[in-house]
Amino acid sequence: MDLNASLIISNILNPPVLFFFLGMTAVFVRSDLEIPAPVPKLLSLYLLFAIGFKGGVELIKSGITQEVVLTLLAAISMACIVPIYTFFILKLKLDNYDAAAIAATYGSISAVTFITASAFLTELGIDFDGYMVAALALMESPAIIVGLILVNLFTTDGKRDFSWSEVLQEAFLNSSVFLLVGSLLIGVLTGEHGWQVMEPFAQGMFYGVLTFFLLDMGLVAARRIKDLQKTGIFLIAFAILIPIFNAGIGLLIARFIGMPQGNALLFAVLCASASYIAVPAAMRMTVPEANPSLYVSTALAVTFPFNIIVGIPLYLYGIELLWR
Amino acid sequence: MDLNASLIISNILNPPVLFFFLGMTAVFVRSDLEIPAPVPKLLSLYLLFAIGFKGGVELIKSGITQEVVLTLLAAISMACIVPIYTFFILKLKLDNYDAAAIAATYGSISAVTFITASAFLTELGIDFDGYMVAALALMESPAIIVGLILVNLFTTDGKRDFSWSEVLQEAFLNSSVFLLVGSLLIGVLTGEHGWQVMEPFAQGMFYGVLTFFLLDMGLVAARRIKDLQKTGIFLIAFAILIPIFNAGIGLLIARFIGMPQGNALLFAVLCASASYIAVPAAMRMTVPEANPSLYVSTALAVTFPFNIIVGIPLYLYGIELLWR
Amino acid sequence: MDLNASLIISNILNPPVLFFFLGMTAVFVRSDLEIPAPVPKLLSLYLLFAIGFKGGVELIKSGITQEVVLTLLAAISMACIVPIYTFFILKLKLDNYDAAAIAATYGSISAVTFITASAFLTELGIDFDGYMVAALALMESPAIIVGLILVNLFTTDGKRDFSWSEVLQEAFLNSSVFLLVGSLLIGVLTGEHGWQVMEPFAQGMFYGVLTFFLLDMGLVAARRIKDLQKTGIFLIAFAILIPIFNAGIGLLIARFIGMPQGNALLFAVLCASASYIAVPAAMRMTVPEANPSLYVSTALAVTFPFNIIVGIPLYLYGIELLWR
Amino acid sequence: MHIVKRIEIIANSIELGKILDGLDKAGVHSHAVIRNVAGKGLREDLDMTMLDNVYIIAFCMPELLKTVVENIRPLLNKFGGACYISDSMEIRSVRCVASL
Amino acid sequence: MHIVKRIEIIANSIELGKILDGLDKAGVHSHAVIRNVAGKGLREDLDMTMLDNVYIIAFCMPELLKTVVENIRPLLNKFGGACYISDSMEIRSVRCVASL
Amino acid sequence: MHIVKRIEIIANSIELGKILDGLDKAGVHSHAVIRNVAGKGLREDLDMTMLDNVYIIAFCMPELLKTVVENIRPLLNKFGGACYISDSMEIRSVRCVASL
Ligand SMILES: Nc1ncnc2c1ncn2[C@@H]1O[C@H](COP(=O)(O)O)[C@@H](O)[C@H]1O
Ligand SMILES: Nc1ncnc2c1ncn2[C@@H]1O[C@H](COP(=O)(O)O)[C@@H](O)[C@H]1O
Ligand SMILES: Nc1ncnc2c1ncn2[C@@H]1O[C@H](COP(=O)(O)O)[C@@H](O)[C@H]1O
Ligand code: NA
Ligand code: NA
Ligand code: NA
Repeated sequence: MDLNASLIISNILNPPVLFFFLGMTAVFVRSDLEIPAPVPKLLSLYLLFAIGFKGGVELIKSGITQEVVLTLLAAISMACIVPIYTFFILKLKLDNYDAAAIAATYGSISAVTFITASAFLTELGIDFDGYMVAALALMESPAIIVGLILVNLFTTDGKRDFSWSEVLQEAFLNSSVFLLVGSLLIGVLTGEHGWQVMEPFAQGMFYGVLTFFLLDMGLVAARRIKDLQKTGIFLIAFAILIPIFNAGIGLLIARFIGMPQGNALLFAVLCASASYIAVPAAMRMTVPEANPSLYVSTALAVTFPFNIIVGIPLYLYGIELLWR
Repeated sequence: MDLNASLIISNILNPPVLFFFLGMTAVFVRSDLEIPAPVPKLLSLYLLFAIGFKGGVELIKSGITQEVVLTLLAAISMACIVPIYTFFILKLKLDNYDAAAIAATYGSISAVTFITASAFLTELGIDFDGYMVAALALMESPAIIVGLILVNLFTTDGKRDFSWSEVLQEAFLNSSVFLLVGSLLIGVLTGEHGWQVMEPFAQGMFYGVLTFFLLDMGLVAARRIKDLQKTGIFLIAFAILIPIFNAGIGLLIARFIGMPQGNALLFAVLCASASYIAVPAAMRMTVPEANPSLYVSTALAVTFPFNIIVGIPLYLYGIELLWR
Repeated sequence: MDLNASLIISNILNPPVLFFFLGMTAVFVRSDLEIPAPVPKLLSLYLLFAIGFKGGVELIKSGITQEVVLTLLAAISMACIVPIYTFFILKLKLDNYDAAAIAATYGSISAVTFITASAFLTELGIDFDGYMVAALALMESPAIIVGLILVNLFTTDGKRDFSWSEVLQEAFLNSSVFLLVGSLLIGVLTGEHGWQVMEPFAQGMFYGVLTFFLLDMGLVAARRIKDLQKTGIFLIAFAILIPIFNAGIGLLIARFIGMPQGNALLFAVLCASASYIAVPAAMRMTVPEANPSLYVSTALAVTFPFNIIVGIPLYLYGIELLWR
Repeated sequence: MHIVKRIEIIANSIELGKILDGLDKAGVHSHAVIRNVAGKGLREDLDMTMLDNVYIIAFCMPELLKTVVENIRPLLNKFGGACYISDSMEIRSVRCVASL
Repeated sequence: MHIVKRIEIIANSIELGKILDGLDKAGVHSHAVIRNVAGKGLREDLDMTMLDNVYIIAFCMPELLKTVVENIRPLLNKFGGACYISDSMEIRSVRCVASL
Repeated sequence: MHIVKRIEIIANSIELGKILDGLDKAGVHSHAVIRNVAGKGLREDLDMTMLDNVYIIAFCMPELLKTVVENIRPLLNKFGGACYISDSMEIRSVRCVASL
């Protein structure tokens, strides 16, 4: 556990994570610090663009190998399987609607957690491949579909005749997925040449923008914490244990298909993280019976901070044990 | 034509142009991607500042030579002549008000097209001079005045007693012209010394900000495309052919006064581009009889994309033929 | 005085100061140039973050020496003493409420003036220490408390029973102080290692962002200038002479405790500058009898431009005389 | 001056396109949209830093009101959102530069 | 449709938290907030580039009005700010995806 | 509480200065301005990403209304824009920290 603790500390002593704490502190001491709208939106557009573009440039360098295909298959599988077993765990305590919505939330991913993990790897000097961004993009949407299928199978209220075309549109063309995939493709098309002109913007600013964005996420997450009183101890425990469990499964798969360590960490983080933007929006539309405060608060105020602070170094420690 | 096609492709495979396409695609597939206000305004302020400041720094390095004076004279002349002959072409199909407003729009320039062309030149390693920014600034406003004179000459409604002082104010002190000229002067005053401290901001970010701005322009232009149904085929043909014609005349003048190739391309692009911000605002105020959807949609949804995608490499091809 | 004039000119020929002029000019010629909200807020958050973070990184490098402690003590002392003697000067012409509010304003500091001075020093190649940022943070709040004590001592309206806890909250946890101190602490915690990854953002952008922010400050200050008619000649003279006086005292103290020249300039600038954000907000809340237009206009439309344009080089000239 | 109805709609920005279409179909072709609106409604809300609300204002002829309500009400049921109607008076203005 | 009161408050953003608390305590749990509002009031104002106003809109049952006013009025006295009440009608909407 | 008129103006931001001057001359010295308002009016509009609208709200004494309308109407004719009047009630507040 020694190594683990030192990893946690070296993670915590990163500017992005510390600014996340600073944001939370601002809320707790009732400072009037805030990042005015629409700045957080702009920062998240930038982060998606930068990670997507860089991923594309690196994907074209590495090419589409068997390793790439295996990784992407693993990603899609996890995005489909996680919501299913999560659903049955949640059904122990919650009704079908809430269980399905939370399951979809945890089956999907949090891009910011992924980006924070990639910054952590860069700082430790551990390599990872550009195609992990493609895995990120592929894992965002399937859980929405799986969640809806679960609701349809396990509830019998007949009149749920929402339009699937609209749901698919929300799932695959929401702005995050669209910008990420678009930037990835443009990265693939322009390659090294495009990267050179974009580098000062797409790379130089990256760490700083992430820091500012996490400052805002700290403010947002802390404001959500009072909602946790209503969610109850079961969901709070769930929101900490299921990421560890999902990351564990992710690591085993990663080991099995022989991913390099950097990729394995990112994959584990994708499995462990939960969506607090795209999936909640889709669930609110399609499963209005579920209570949004349950799925948003757990994902945003528990799982997100947990992954950012403890999860990322913990999963890396797991890798050091497993890959030995 | 072989070379031309390869130029077009190398232009299209640039990140800024590809992100312009991405923006258009987002509208066509109905993604909810958007760059929230007031971010586009901030990006355009940055671009004007960066291009102006850099131009000023380079202007002071090169000094005011005969070449500079000739180029600026050519710029002013084209800004005055283009609206006149364009007016008579347009009168074939349109009434005097619409003809004058559209003529003024095409006599003025689009700074973003200019900036995209300059990024294209930088990438191809073709030099151009800082004083071209002065040409840009000089070509923005005259067409507004010429357009108003045309309306006054060709319509006889007597009571058009708007205040010239207000018009001149709008023409020469609107925020684009003001910031561009101001930054140019400050560049001249601070020279190389000022450039050194500003470089990471004014140069390093430039390409990335342009990319984001063109993403937004793609969104904006695509939303305008449905307006084209109302404009009719004459205006759409006009919006593609007149830029080529204007660029051709620009190139002949450039060749005649011996501009270097980089400057010639920028000059052609200035002649070919049409204003969709400053002039429409001024026309709406002074020629309210004209229909804004005609002049905004053609300039924004046809001429702008045409220049960005096909025009710039096409004019460069023309240069390669003429300068041989 | 020769040297002095050349310093003033080299200060004026800096991009940030010239863009401040450009902003003022835009208002005077009635251009519609504006930096849209909330961009100025974002820029100021960035500047506070950058200056705080860099200060923290340098503080940890230098360590907490006797020099540091002496400087910080001097800073706190000046923040407490300035409002007291300023109050008695102001009482000559104003009532107790206005005198106390203005005294608090001039006892506190303007972070932007400090930042501009630090950019000026960087350009001249004069070193200064990171702990000056700590001095900046320490000098922002005490004047608010002193101002309130003065009001309580010199007015006898009994019913002034505002909550001190709220006042202390406003004074020490307002977003500027909070972000500055937070960034400083994070800089201390992450040290050189954190600096490396943040540098392109925290250092590379710094000068450019400052330039844009001063452009906006020019717009804001110029719009305030018409308010000066109401303030009267006494306050205008006060707003120019008291900064020089305060800077003089600051320089004597700095010389006495042996500060290096760079630090001495920053200390003088802190003494000379007046708050136009934090203190006015606090005064409006706690001393509503005072007229905000008096303290905001003098600080923003007279003292701020004076310090930016003439003050900074003037105080540096003073240092060259005193430190000889 | 003549009497119009003010329609105010607060809704999630994802719905914006559909609401404007709904207004348009009901014959209300003019509107103004304010973005980046924060809010708290009856339902526990998504985080508004991420998914912001829009505030839509449209002034229309009283006789269009019924159709508007029929078009908008089902949309609001989806993501939540609120719609309010009140009375107002329009200052008619005919564009005419000459009169300036 | 039924009758509600529209409460409009324009105030300095520093006061926002307290005003929303005041509304909440008075039983008005829903609201919308528009930020970055510039303005000029009766009193000479701080510079609004730095300290912006917020515009708060809340629709509530008429019977809550008295408590709201009692809660809000003292807050506005502090930094300045204004509060206005008018009549409006609510279009009731029950969330129900099936009806889409 | 006493009765006031709410004036709402939606116009292009280029006109803002002149409209505020017009209000001021008519005796309406207080207002609030919301920027970055998107919109669609009767006339085909310029692109609102570039030239955004502003939404101006001013509450004033009923007797000032006539002058306001006379001052504002010609301005709206220029770039387009709309002006609406409705009734409201003001909650008078006297600034007084002691009562907090
Ligand atoms: N009574 C109300 N007054 C003001 N805004 C409201 C009201 N009800 C709902 N809203 C706004 O509409 C959004 C959606 O409301 P809801 O559907 O109740 O969650 C909220 O976030 C509020 O901004
Ligand atoms: N009559 C009014 N109409 C519109 N906005 C107002 C009015 N009175 C005050 N405000 C707004 O409320 C803020 C504070 O007002 P005051 O307390 O009068 O300084 C101002 O900055 C305005 O934006
Ligand atoms: N009936 C209306 N309801 C709401 N906003 C309007 C209305 N009419 C005009 N506007 C706004 O005022 C702006 C200018 O309108 P117009 O002069 O009709 O082009 C539009 O962009 C709209 O934002
Ligand atoms: Na997951
Ligand atoms: Na042209
Ligand atoms: Na001071």
